[in-house]
Formats: sequence, C-alpha cells, structure tokens
Amino acid sequence: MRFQSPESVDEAVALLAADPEARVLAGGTDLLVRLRMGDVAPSAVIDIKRITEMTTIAQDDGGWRIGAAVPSAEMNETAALVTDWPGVTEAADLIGSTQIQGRATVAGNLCNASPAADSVPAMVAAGAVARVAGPNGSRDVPVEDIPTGPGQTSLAQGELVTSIFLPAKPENSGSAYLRFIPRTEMDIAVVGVGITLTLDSAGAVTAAKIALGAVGPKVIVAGDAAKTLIGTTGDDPALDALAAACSAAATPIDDKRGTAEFRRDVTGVIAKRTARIALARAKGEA
Amino acid sequence: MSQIHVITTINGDETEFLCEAQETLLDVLRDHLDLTGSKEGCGTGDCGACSVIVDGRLVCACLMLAGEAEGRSVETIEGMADGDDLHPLQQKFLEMAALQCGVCTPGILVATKNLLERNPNPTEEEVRYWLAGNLCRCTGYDKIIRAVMDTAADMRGAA
Amino acid sequence: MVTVRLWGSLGDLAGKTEVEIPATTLRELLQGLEETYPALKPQLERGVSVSIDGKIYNDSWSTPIREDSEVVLLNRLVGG
Amino acid sequence: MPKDEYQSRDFRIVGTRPVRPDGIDKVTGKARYGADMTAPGMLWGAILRSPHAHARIKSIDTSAAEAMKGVKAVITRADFTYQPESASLADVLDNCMAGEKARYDGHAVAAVAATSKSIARAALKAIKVDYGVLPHVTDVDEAMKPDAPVIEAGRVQENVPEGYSENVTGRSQYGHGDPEAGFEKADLVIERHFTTAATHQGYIEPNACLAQLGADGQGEIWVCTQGHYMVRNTCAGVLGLDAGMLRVTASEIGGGFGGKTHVWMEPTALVLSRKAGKPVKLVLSRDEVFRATGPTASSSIDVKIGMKKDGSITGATATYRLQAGAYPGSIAFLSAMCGFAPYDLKHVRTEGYEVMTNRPKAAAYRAPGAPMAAYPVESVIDELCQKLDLDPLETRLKNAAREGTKASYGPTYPAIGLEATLKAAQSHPHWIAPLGENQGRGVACGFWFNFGGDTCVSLMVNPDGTVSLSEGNPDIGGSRASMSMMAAEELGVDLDQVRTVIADTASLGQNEVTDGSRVTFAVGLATIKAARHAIQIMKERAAMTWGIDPEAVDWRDGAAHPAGPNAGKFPPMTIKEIAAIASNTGGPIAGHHEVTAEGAGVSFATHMVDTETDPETGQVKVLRYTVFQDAGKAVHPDYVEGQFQGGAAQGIGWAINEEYIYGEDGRLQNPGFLDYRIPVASDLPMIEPVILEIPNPGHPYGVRGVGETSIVPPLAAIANAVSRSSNVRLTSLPMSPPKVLAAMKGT
Repeated sequence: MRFQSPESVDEAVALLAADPEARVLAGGTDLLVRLRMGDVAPSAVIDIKRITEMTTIAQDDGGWRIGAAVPSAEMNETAALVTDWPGVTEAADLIGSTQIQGRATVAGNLCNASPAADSVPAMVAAGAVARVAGPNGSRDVPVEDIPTGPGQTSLAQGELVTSIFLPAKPENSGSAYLRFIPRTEMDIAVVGVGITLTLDSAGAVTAAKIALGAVGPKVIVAGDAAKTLIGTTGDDPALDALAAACSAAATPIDDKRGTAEFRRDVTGVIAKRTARIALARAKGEA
Repeated sequence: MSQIHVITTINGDETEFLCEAQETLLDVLRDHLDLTGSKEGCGTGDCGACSVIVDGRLVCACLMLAGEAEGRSVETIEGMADGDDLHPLQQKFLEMAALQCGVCTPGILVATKNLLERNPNPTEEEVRYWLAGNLCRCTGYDKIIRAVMDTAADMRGAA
Repeated sequence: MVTVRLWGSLGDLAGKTEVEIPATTLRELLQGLEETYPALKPQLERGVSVSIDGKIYNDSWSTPIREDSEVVLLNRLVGG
Repeated sequence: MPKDEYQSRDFRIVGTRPVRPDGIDKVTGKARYGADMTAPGMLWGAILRSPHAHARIKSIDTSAAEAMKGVKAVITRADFTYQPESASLADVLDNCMAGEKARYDGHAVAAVAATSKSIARAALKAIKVDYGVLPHVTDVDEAMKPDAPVIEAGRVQENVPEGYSENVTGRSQYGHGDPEAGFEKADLVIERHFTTAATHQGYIEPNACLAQLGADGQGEIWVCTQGHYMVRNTCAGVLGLDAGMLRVTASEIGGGFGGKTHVWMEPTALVLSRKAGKPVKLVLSRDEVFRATGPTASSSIDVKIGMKKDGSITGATATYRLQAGAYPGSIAFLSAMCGFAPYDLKHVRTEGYEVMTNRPKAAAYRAPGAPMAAYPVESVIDELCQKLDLDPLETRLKNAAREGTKASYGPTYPAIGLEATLKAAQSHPHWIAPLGENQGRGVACGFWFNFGGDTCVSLMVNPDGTVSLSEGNPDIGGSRASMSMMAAEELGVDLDQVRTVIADTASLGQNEVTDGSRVTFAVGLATIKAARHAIQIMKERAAMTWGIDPEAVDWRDGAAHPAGPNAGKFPPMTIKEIAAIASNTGGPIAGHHEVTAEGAGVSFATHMVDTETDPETGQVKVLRYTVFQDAGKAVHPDYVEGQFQGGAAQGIGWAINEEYIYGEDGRLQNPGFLDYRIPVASDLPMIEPVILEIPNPGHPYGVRGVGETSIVPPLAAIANAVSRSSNVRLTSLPMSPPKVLAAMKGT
C-alpha cells in the first residue's frame, strides 16, 4: 500500500483516477478499521487533509461550505454554523467518541455509505449538496443521491466529494437530529431522524424535510411524513400522525442492533421528539 | 516494501521515523519509538486507550496512519508530566485512587487533559460524555470522574 | 466416626446423603470415603472441597476433624 | 487462640488510604503491560482462526506462508508433539491449537512468527485450510437435546442421568428438606424460566505474551495473567516440559476478572519460538479476545419459590443449565451452590447441568456462576414481595441466613454479614429517597465464596533496614499497596520503608492464581506471618547483642525492646540498627511464609438501585446505585470501594446491554467493543460504596476477600427496579431496549 498526500484537488483526482484500487482517506475512522480487519486492501490511500480548500469551513452564498476533510469537532466549534444548522452539527457531535469526532468528517460519513450514518439524515433534511470533483470537472449532487446502498455510492471512478454545502438557513426554520442507541454514547444508530422545518408567522409549518437513518438500506427521505406536518402547528395530533407516517416509511431489518419491529416503533417515537426540537428552534425557543 | 520517512514533533521533540504505509501512529509510537504508554485495547477506536493529542485535538492513535503525522505535533502520556513534576491530573488520580489496573489510565489522562484545556469548568455530565470513548472496566468510572472534577476545581483555584 | 454430608448428586452415587467414616484428619476422611464408597472415586479424583465446622478446606491433609465436627463435602471451588 | 485468628487491635497503617506504590508508573505510561515488552531478535506471532462454528480439519497447507520472506515459523497442531495424559491439559492444548476439528468460530488452527506484524498477518492469509463443515449448536437448551450435534463424545461424568445428549457432561445437586412439601405450605408459589446471555470479562488489555523456548527445554515467558505460576505449570504440562525449566514473569495486568486465570495462547508462542529459534511476541486483537478467550456461560434456568403471606419462604428449587463452551467443565455447580445461599431455608433443592456447545471455552468471570444464580432467585423473591405486598428488604431480613443457619449448599454458617448489609440498606437515605415518574427502586442480595490456596511470601530486611517484600500474585487492583501496608503495620515501620514486588516463578514457591477474592486475605496472611518470622529473627539478634534470652525481647514501634525491667536496661534497637549489624549477628535477615491458606469464609452484599425506563423506547437508565458489602477489615478502603464500584458496573452491563450474539451460522456477530456494549462513563451514575467491617475470624487482621461479590446482586437489583418502574418482569438478560419495549407492549 502507498500513502499519498496531495496538496490540491486536481492532484487528488489525478491520483484517484489513475488507480482504481486507491481509497480516499479523510478522517479515516471507518477506513482504518476496515484496513485493520482486512476488509479492504487498497493499493494506495490518498490523504486529503493537506488540501487547504478541503480543510476549511467557509460561509458561501448565505450558506456554509464544509470541506470534506474537516473533522466534526471543528464544525461544533464554529458557533455561527451551530446557530444556523444545529441539526447537522448535533448529528456530527454524535459520530463516535470525542476522539472519533476529532477525525471523522461528515463527507466521509456520507461516502462510507453506512445506512446508519448519523450525519446523513441531518444533512439530507437540511437540503445539503455534495460537491463532487472528478476527471471531468466538478458537479453538485444532493446528499441523498450519494449513497445507493450499504457501502455503495454513486461516485464514479476517479471522483471524490470535496465539500458539503449547507444552504442558507430559511427564515423561521429549525433543524434537529436525534437517534436511538442502547447506551448513551458510542453505539451505531438503531434509528436516526433528521428534520428541518419552516414556519409561517402564525406558527404553521410551511415546509418540512424529514430523513430517516438506519431503517433502510440507505437514508430514507420520508415525503409522506413531511406532508403530515404541513399546515399544522406541530400539535400533538400532528406529531402522532408524523410518528405513524415515519414508522410506515421505515423499512428496517432484524439485526444484532435491534429487531425490525422495534426499529419501526422507535422511528415514530424519535421522529416526534426530533420534530419537537425542530419546532422549538424554528420558533426561536431553543 | 518501501518505507515512508516522517518528521514530526512528539512531546516537544522533533522525531524522525520510517514506517510502512499501513502502520498506524499507535504502531509507530509503540513498536518503533518505544513509547508504550499509549495502549492498544481494540485497534478500532472504541476504547480510547491509545488517546493522544495531535495539533491540539484529541484522537485515537490507532485510527491515524503514521504517515499523517508528518509536520504535526503529537502529545502522548509520556509528555504529560514535566520531569518529576506530575500534571495535576496525574497527581489527583494517585491521591484519589482513580485507577485500578491502570491500562486505561494513560488514555483517560490524555483525554481529560485535553478537556480541561478546552473547558476548565466542566459539569459532571460533560466529563462523563467527554470520556465516553475511554472505556474502563475496573472502576465503574466513579473515582475517575471525581478526580477530574476535583482537579478542575484545583486548577481553577490556582489560576 | 465422623458423619459426612454429601451433596445430592454425590449422595445418589453413595446411596445415601450422610455417611460415617472413621477419620481424625482430612486425609483419613478422603481415603476412607474412597475405600468405603468406590462410586465416589471419579469425583474425589476430580477434586472436592470440604467444609469442616463451617470453614472450607481444599487441600490440607492434616486438618484435624473431631467426632462431632460438621463435615460437608462440596464441589471443588474455583474463582474469577 | 491461634495466631492467625482475628484479635481486635488499633491499626496504625491498615485502614488508611496511602498512594499506591505502582501509581506513578501507571499515570506516566511507564508501567509495562503484556504487550509492552520486547526482546532482541524478537518476532511477531499471529494466529489463524476457524471461521466455522464446527468443522473437521481435513488438511492445512502452510507451504505458501512458509515461503514468504520474513516468515520464520508456521505451526499447526502437528508441531505440538507432546500429548498430555490428563484430560484437562489435553483440553487446554486442543483449545490452544485445534486438532481434528475446529470446535467454535475463532478456534486457532495455525500460527505464524514473522519479522513484522504485517508480514505475520499476510502469512496467515497464505495458509490454506480445508474444512469439512459439521452441524453446530450454540444454544444451551438445544445442546442438551438428545439429537443435538455432539461436540465431543465420551466426556460424560457418572453423575449425569440418561435422556440427554453427550454434550451434558456433568450434573450436581444440592439442598435439603422436601421442597414439594414446602410449596404446599405456601400462600403463593411462583415458578419462572430465565435466561442470561454469555458476557465477557471485557478487560481492556488484550491477552499478550513474549515467549522464548530453546531446544534444551529452557524457556521464559513475560505475560499478562492472573497467575504466572499457573501459566508455567500449564505450559509445562501441555508441552511436556519441566516446570522448573520455565521462568514466567508477570507483567502489569490490564484487567482480568477471571478471564486471565486460564491459558489461551502461551503454549503457541512457546512452540513458535522453539521452531523459529527466536523470542516471539503474541498479542491478541480485540476480535480474537472476544472470539477465542472465554466469556462466562450463558444460562437457562428454572426457579420456583413458595412464600407465606408473612414473607417467610417455605420452599425453593432451581435448575441451572450453563453452557461450558467447546470443552467440558462449566460452573453450573457453583450456581447450584450459590443461588439460595443468602437464605435460611428448611426446604431447598438446586441442580446444575454443565453443557458443551460450539462456543469458546467458558472461563471464570468474577464470582463465576453466582450472578446468574442470584438473578432468578432474587427476581422471584421480588415478584413474591410485589404480589404479597411485602417490603423487599424486610422480607429478605426475615429469611436471611445468619450464624447457625444451615446453608443451602450444606454447611452451617459461622458469623456472617448478610443481616448487617440489609440493615445498612434499610437505614440508608437512598432507601427513602423520592422517585419520579417511570422510576423504580430495586434491591437484591448476593453471595460468594472467598478462597485461600497456595501462597508464598518472602520479606527481606535490607542492610539499611528497609524492607523488600516478594509475593507471587499479579496485582490487579492495588494489592501491592495492601501488602506493603500489612507488612509495615506488623513490623512497626513507616509505609515508605517497604516495597512490594511481584516475583517471577523462579523466586518463590507455588502460588495459586489471583482469583476467588483470595489475595488480600491469603497473601496478606502470609505477609503478616513472614513479617512475624522476620521479627522473631530480629528479636534473637537483639537478644544476642544484649546477651539476654530472646524470650525477654519485645517488638514494638519498629524496634526491639527489653521485655521488662527484669530483662535488663537496654535502649531499644531499631530495625535499622539490627539490620546494620546483621552480618555480625548471624547473617542477612529475611522472614518468609509458605502456606496453603484455608478457611477463607464467605461474603455477602446487598445492592440498591434506582432506574428509569423510557416508556416509548424501553431504554433503562441507571439513576442511583448503592453497594452495601461486608469487607471484613478494609486494608485500603479506596481499593475496597473500587472493587464494589467496579463489580457493580460490570453487573449493570450484564443486566442491560452486554451479550454474545451468535448468528444462524454459529459465528459471533459482535466481537468488538462497538457492539459488545460495556458501560461507558456517560451510562453510569456515581456508585456509592458502603463498607461494613465485620472482622473475619480466620485472618489476623480480620480481612475478608472483597473482589467478586459485588457483581452478584446487580442483575436482579436492576431487573427488580425495572419491574417496579415499568410494571413488567423481565426474565431474559440483557434487558436491552427491544426486549423491554416488547415486554411493555405485551408482545
């Protein structure tokens, strides 16, 4: 295995394009585990942390551009980003331990394509867009279109995600992410729910995006569930309808982390709790 | 197998080493540099026994390739005391019996040092969540948490 | 004679749960048991602990036993 | 009264909380654990493991691995040329390196030694094993059925009734009276079936050793273990070596909890070294630790208890079926002995079945057999209390075993501390603290034996009067501190004048492993006696100097004194003064004591816990926890508290989240700390330790072992709290959220 540390995106793309067996190293918190377990044996790892534009968080067009090599801890140290997109930053704050957060990136979390990735439902709900660089230039792809199944992405040979763009936070909107795990920390999500919603001046929901994690082969955009909120104030009946719709949208399996039935039930519970936080944030109460 | 040449700073000393591409920082610390204070409890970032500070940020040395250390500054447990003068956390862990077998202790000390540098006045809950990635199987964490809280109070008082 | 209480499954092999053995020490007790009740031999070879007046002994052959001592055989203990 | 019997006294050092002598090395990273040692020319070992739960090994082709650059030795079972006679040693050998078949997922089938870790790992991939996969069984109840796949035929003991598969290798039965008659007198009888999952000791330091073995049969091992004498004896027995030719040194040990009282791979390192002609370091990965070093048994249990309205228990029975893993010899008999041990019962019967399965060989884990024995008993007692509207502490007190009670396992108890722990629990503020919504409070009692065993201590008085103490038991939780304290106490010197080290196997006689809560008791006893031996010699030296009879010399405050006015008027001779002239008065001064410590006594605890159950997710949160345990005399209270807290934390993990999960394919699905979920710091509250000091009459200072009992009550205490917070009775551990939620929904 070779270790390469390019200093520009073009150089990284060239290395990646030239070697189909090479892997991108961002935070490394997934890749190094798989290397150690012998699950992958790449010919090279390409460390992107020496590429300046990939290691910075920048305000961009009213929103935020987060470099693909930025550790999640740094996102939470950027106060204005936390204010705009608390759903995304709190999801980033749940990825593993303090130590993991010192390395893990949300772009890596996305490209690892685990159905249980914490930051992905939060980014999807925020309407995040991944910027993808490749041999033919760069393109912008909605985050939900990057993973295609467990461990699989839509990235073509030679492509890598260089940044995640979070759009300008809409007025009177709130975002939140919650997950369920058996312990208080250190577990992989059994259910994860990201919600972003916008209120009108009367407090009724005018827009909502809901994404479910760990209850399907990839992140689920729960469109029907979002509709249950539109026009409501997020009162108890509305939240019960939301919970039922989220449980219905989930397509979980039985595995060592929980039964399908449990996951379906808890999807609704967590959706309701997440929505309450997002509503409070939209109203400026939290 | 061609080796990578790395120049880095470890506990303030410029350090040069050769390593294989797939070797982790932990492999190099332990097997090449005789810095065995960082422990390998899992190799997968789940136990925190290999916690080190890289450019001011707490990480697991088992989840960082040694090649990534080029030009960085690495702090390990071996650099925590200043000669014979123990860091206040080290001293407090001794006084309050915050260790039993001691194998998780280096990682916990490094992690809490980083915590107190960032947050000199943490709540018990903040200490517990900060340390969630540092497994201890002997103590039930009780005396560890007390020692950290007590040290933080002492250090605030001294500052 | 010392009265020795056997645990249930050992008692099944001896045919009774209390047996009388002439013994003044732990060694005499173990030897006497094996001679009088050969069915107990496999378990005695695997090892037993012996409670004498409420204290548990594993090995010390010379441990004295009085006629009125309470003697109870136990599976050999292991710890963690 | 013999000298080892407890006598009341005022202590000068025992009972204080000094900083431990090994502390600075441990907080600065200097302490050397199993994987921290290297040797010149050292190679790296690695083990190839079976991916199948049960498979015949048809052939192993090692040629490609042997041909690799940097590979210095490849071994299979064929390289273990000695076949031990004893069945238990033959089992250890087969577990270290599979013979005819692989018996579990993770069973070692080959090993390599190479010049680097990466070459060793690559070489494993080059070894080709041809397996013939066999049917497997990992569940204890399934394994007992007559048509179950048999792990090994011909191992059934004479005490097993007919009707079971040959996996059932042993049965034991305890009790007295007529439980059926007892049940008839009861106002309420509850019978329930319980299961507990296998849990791992979860020590943070993976097993590791550095071994060297020459063609002449001389060897050395550096190893993290709870017993280096056990490692020496077992390796010698497995490989046909002379024990005296092997020198084993115990490294610092990063946790054991029973899991390091066994040999898992040290013979493999020795054989690799012998073949390669170089020292070999072998360090298990966490994955290997989970797959191939013993967890404790999973269990299937039936418990039936009858109770009168006044709370008295009229009859009780329990059947414990414990999985032993791939070799005979589980700990079901200990469950059968411990389950009802806290109670004074006229009619009680317990049975234990030992059952082989396609899992790693089950190992001791802190009070082996006792946690799963107490869990169902304490659960059913609690349910009886709920249904009969009785106070759970009062009811336990009413039935509590005390001095003169005939224990359920046979003997009559001497003075014991159970009542004291229950009364302490009743009068503690925790018992009456208010509870919130969805919160409940549970209590449970626990029992465990204490051990003694082979123990050797040497105490050297150095020429400058300082003291070097050598003992042979790895220090797992602060025992060097305790030994130094007891030696200093007895000698009458300052603590900083004594240094205790763990000697290698060539330096002291045989020592039993650090297990059974034995060290503070047994090694402490030997330390005190070694100190008394040294004092006797120093009194003789002083007497010789003064020209008086040794009987006329007293020892106090670290010095020899004339016993009285009639003995003569001499100024006291301090230990330093006596040491300085040792060469002139007969030679170097050393005391020693070798003993097989017996009669260690038993230990009881009561735990109290508050939990909150999330009614929508089934998640159980531990809010408050208090441990009440009899410690005898607490030598170093900090480390007694640490044992109480640590055991409780492990029990909490066992109760709520920890479990071995096997797939249909018989493979372990969670061999890592990610999905084998031990408690993390944010999961737990402070754990309040309440030390009760009821002196153990069998120890000069009244010391009792404290290491294990604390893991016994938590399983039931938490189940009882959950029951009282959510109105459901969980009978299957762990009480993970899916199970709790399903129970609350009644599905």
